[in-house]
Amino acid sequence: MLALFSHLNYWLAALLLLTGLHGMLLRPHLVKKLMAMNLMQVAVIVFFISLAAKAGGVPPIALEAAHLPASAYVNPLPHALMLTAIVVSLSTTGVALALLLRIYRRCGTLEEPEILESLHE
Amino acid sequence: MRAPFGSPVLDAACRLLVPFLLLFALYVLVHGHDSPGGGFQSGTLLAGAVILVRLVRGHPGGWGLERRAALGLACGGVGLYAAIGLASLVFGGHYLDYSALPLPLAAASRRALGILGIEVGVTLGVTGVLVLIFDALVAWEGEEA
Amino acid sequence: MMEPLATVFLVLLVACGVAAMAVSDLLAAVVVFGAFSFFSALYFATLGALDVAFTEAVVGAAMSAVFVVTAVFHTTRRTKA
Amino acid sequence: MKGLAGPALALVGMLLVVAAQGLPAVGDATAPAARHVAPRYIERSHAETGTPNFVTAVLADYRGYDTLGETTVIFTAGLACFLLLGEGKTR
Repeated sequence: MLALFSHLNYWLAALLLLTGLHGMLLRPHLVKKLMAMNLMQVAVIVFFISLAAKAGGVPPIALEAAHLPASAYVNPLPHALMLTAIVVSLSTTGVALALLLRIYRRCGTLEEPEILESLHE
Repeated sequence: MRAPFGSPVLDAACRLLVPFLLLFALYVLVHGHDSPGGGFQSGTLLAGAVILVRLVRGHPGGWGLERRAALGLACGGVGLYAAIGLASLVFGGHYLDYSALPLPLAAASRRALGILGIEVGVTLGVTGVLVLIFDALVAWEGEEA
Repeated sequence: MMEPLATVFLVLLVACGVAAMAVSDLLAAVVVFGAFSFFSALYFATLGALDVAFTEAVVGAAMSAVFVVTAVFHTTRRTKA
Repeated sequence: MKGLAGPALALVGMLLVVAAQGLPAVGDATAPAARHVAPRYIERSHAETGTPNFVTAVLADYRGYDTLGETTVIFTAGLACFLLLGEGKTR
């Protein structure tokens, strides 16, 4: 039973990734696809932060008063990597929205089947 | 740009909020060594302040950031980051090795100052880029020159 | 299972993600997506990743929502499915 | 095409759960990810960089090159938006 719950965070991150994948595969609206892509990014970030966590870990800031051993602090390396990933995901969203606006100007719609139809004409 | 949907209440709230937002962004930037925060967060907060002004007051004529200025800010931020790295290369260290900078301080303090310098670069870059993206998304359809 | 509170936030996070995908009104989806980002920030803060939580709260719940609302404002609000 | 999505999702989900079983438990302080290079950052970064926040030290000093590339990515994204929507409308 204990082993079942010890990986629960990874499973929930996997469920989040599957939700995003489902949205990217099956939602016809492009803004919904973009949100699904963001969902997958957050799932990856959640996975990395779960990887960095320690039971009873201290946030990775060295206060003057306390000199704790290295194993007491949460692993700071995935935090630094994910910090950049979040900001990159924001700029990715911006570029994707710019492309969506161009598509809307060209085709007049954002539903994927109608866009494909208008491209085949 | 579209007409602002400003009302006296929104205008007053914006006037009250923006200075504190700017101050908080500055605090997050400068205090990023000791507490959570740093260049990315500070830049996003600054861009949030600029975007708030834009949403409430419309065209950025009074106070705000013109689009060309935002582009220059983004270029300047990335350039500042690269220039600090290049400076440490010039003074005999490795690229982005701030302890090579010729400052009359201990090595650890030099590195802390170098970190602050590149955080300022990241802040300017992120602010400029986010304002640029928002402007591009808003001023679409050829509504303004 | 290490932090029960973190797991609770993660379950709420997944629920908000599923809801954001299920809603057909795009503005409502943006609002639910903001709640999603907020819960992810709470999850990160519970696990000790304070920097990441701060960034996610500022970026995900505020700026990303502003960008998507701006784009939706120029295009359509309703989706068909 | 749409019919394939369900089985594909189930397959990916099963793969993810099986892969997650091979990872150390959440919150394990002796996991390989926590033993390799992170203890060196935690022990020495305050003395070496004068920065109590380990994340800032790792982000801006030890891995500053990474952050430079990432800032360039953001700058490129802003430039792409500027060119896609801002200037192209005169044509």
